[in-house]
Amino acid sequence: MVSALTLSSAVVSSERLDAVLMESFVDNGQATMERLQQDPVQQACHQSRTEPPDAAVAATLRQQRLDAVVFPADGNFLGDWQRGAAVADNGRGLQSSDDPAQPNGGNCYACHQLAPDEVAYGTLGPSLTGYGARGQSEPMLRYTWTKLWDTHAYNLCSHMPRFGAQGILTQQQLKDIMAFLLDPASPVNQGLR
Amino acid sequence: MIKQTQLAGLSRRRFVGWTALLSAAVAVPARVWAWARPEAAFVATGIDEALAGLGGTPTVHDAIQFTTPDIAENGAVVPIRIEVDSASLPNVSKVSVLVEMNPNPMAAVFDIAPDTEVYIETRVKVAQTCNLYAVVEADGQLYMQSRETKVTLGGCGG
Amino acid sequence: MSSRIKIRAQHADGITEVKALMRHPMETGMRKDQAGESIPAHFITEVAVFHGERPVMQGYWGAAVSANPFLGVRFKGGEAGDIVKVTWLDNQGGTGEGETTIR
Amino acid sequence: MTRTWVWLIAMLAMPALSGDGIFDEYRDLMGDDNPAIFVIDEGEALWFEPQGPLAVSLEGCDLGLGAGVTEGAYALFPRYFEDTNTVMDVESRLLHCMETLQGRDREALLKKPYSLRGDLGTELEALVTWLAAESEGAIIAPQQAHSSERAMYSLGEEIFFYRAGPHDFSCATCHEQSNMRIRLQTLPNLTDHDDAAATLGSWPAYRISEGLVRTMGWRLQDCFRQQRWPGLKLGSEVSIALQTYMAVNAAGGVMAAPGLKR
Repeated sequence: MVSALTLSSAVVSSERLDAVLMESFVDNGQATMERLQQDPVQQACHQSRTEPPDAAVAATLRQQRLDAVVFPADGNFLGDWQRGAAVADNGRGLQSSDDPAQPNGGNCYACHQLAPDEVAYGTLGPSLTGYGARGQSEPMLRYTWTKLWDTHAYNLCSHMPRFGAQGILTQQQLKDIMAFLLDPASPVNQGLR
Repeated sequence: MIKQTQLAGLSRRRFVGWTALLSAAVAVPARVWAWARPEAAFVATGIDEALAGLGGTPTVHDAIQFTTPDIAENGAVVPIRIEVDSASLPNVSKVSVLVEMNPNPMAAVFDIAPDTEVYIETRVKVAQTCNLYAVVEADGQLYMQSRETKVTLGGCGG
Repeated sequence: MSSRIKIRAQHADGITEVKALMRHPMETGMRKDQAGESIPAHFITEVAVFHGERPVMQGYWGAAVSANPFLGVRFKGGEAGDIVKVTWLDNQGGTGEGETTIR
Repeated sequence: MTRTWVWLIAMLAMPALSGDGIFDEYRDLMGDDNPAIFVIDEGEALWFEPQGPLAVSLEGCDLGLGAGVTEGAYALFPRYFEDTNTVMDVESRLLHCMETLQGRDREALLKKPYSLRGDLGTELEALVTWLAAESEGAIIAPQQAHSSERAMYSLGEEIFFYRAGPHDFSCATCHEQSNMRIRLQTLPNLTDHDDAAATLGSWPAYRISEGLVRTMGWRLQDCFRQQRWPGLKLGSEVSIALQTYMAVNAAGGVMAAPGLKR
C-alpha cells in the first residue's frame, strides 16, 4: 500500500490522498464525509500551498468568484450593529459538537481586532478597528460585502472563510456584521486612541 | 532488563488495583473543631444574599491583600491569593472567597486557627468577567477587598 | 497511603508553607454530558490541614472551587521532619487523606 | 514515593506557552502545580496491572526499544513496527499490546479512548501520560529509517496543507505562520522547528479548561472538529501521518511532558 518516497519530495497522488482521507475520517453529526471533497478554490489553494496558483488560473478563478457574489436584493447593506457584534463574538457553528438548530457565528475576533475594548482578539487577520472611517459609499459597501461573501474574489487563497458563498452566515447576519464594521455608532468605531 | 523503578512500581501497585485506587476508602477526616458550614451563604444566588449569609455587609480594609489576575486565560481555573497583615488587622478567624456573577457566588470559606498566618491560595471557577471578593472576619466584624478579573474566550469560541 | 492528595510542606523563618493538590472532579451539577444528561454534583465540601494533630485550617468549599483543587496555606511553627496532613470530605461521602513531612 | 520532579516539568513546559505577556500574571499565580501528576501515577499502576482475559500486564509490550522498555520510548514515536508492518503512534501501539498481549477486545477499547465531559481520565490517557513522563528530558527523535516512515512524513505534509470543509480550513490555516494568535492563544507554527519542538515536547498536557490530561491523538481530533471536518479516527493514517510530520519538524527538541495548557 505505502509507496516508498524520499523525505524531501512530498509527492502523494490525489488517488492515494482521497483513499487515506476516506479511511481516516468518519461522519460525525453534521460534520459529514462530503466535507472532505474539495471545490475548485480549495483544490487550487491546497495545490499551491500558501502562494496563489499561476496567473491565468488565478485570474479565472477570481473572476468566477466575483461573478458569483450575491448582493442584498433590497439594496440595503447595513443591518443592526448590536446583533453584528454578537455574530462577531460567536465562535460556534458547523462543528460536530454544535447544535445545527442554533445560528452560526462569524468568529471574527478569532482573527481580527474589532471593538477596541475587547482584548481577546486574534492576529491572523488585519485589525479592523476604526473600519468605519472608510465611509459608506456604494463601492465601499460592495467591496466590504464581497470580502465577507467570498474573500477569494479579491484575495485568492486568503485564509478567511467564505461566509456568504459557503452559507456560513445568512444575508441578515452579513448585514449586521456590515453595520458592526461601518456604523459610526458601532464600538468598532468608538473610543479610538 | 527491568529497571529499578519498575520493580518498585510493581511491588507497590500489586495490592492496589485501578478501581481500588479511585474508590479507596480512607479514614474520615479528623474533626477537631466543630464543622460549621455557612450553608445559607453557599446556596445564595446573589452576592448580597451570600454576604448576608456570612453575617452582614463587610467594610473595605487595606490590611487584606487580595491577589487575582486582571485577566484570566481560563475561567475554569482562576488562581487567587488572600493574605492579611495581622499587625493591622489582628484576630482573623475566617476568610471567604466570593465570585459575584457565579450561579452561587459563595466559593469557599476557611476557618483559620488562632495564632497562625492568614494566608490562603486556591483556584476558583469564574463564569464570566466580574468582581471577586475576599471577605475576612475578625473579632466578629466583616472586612473585604474586591478585584475584577476578566475572563477571556478561547480560540474557537468554546 | 492514598495517592489522591499530593502535598509539599516547606519551612523557612518560622513559617511553614503547605501546598496541596487534590484529585477530584469538582462537578457543579449544572453541566450536561455529551448525551445531554445532567452530570451529578460531586465536589469537596470540607477540607482540613493539620500540623501533627494540631488543626491549622479547615475550609468549606462549594462547587466553584476548580477541578483537581489546589490549596496553599501557611502556619506559624513546624520543623523539618514534622508531619503535615490534609484531609477532605465530599458531598457524596467520599474522603481523601494525604500526608507529608516538612522539608 | 512522591515524584517531586514532576512539579518541575510543568515549569519547564510553561515557556513554550507564553505569548506576548498578557497572561504572565495569571501564569505566575498559577505556579508550577500540574494535576497530571496524578495521571502519571495512575498510568504507571495500569502498566503493571494484569488485565484482560489473559490476565497479564503490559510489561511484555514492545514500544520499539524491546519488551517492557518504557524509558525514552515515547520520544521515538511514530515509528515502524515489523510485527504489524505499519507505522504506529504510541496510542495505536498501546492498543495493539492490549489486544495481543492481554487478549482484550479492540472494539471495546475503542469505545471510549478519551475522556468525555465529567470524566476523570481514561486508561489510554493515563498510560500515554506515564509513558510521556518516562521520556522526560529525552530528545524527540522520530524514526525515519524505514521507507514507510518517510512516506508517512510526506503524507503528513500533504494533509497539513489540505483545505476542505465549509470554512476552507487546513491545519496550515492556523499553524504555518509564526507569532500569530487566535483570540489570545498563541498559535505554534508547526512548520518551524522551534515551535514544533515546544509543541510536541509538551503533549500530553493537562488542559486547565477541561480539568483533564489530553493526548496528541485527542488534540488532532479536536483540531479537526474545529476545522469543521468529519471525525478523525484514532490511529488512522491521517493521524499518524500528521504526528510524523510534526515530530520530524520537532526532531532534536526535548520532551517536557505532561505539560500544562489552557
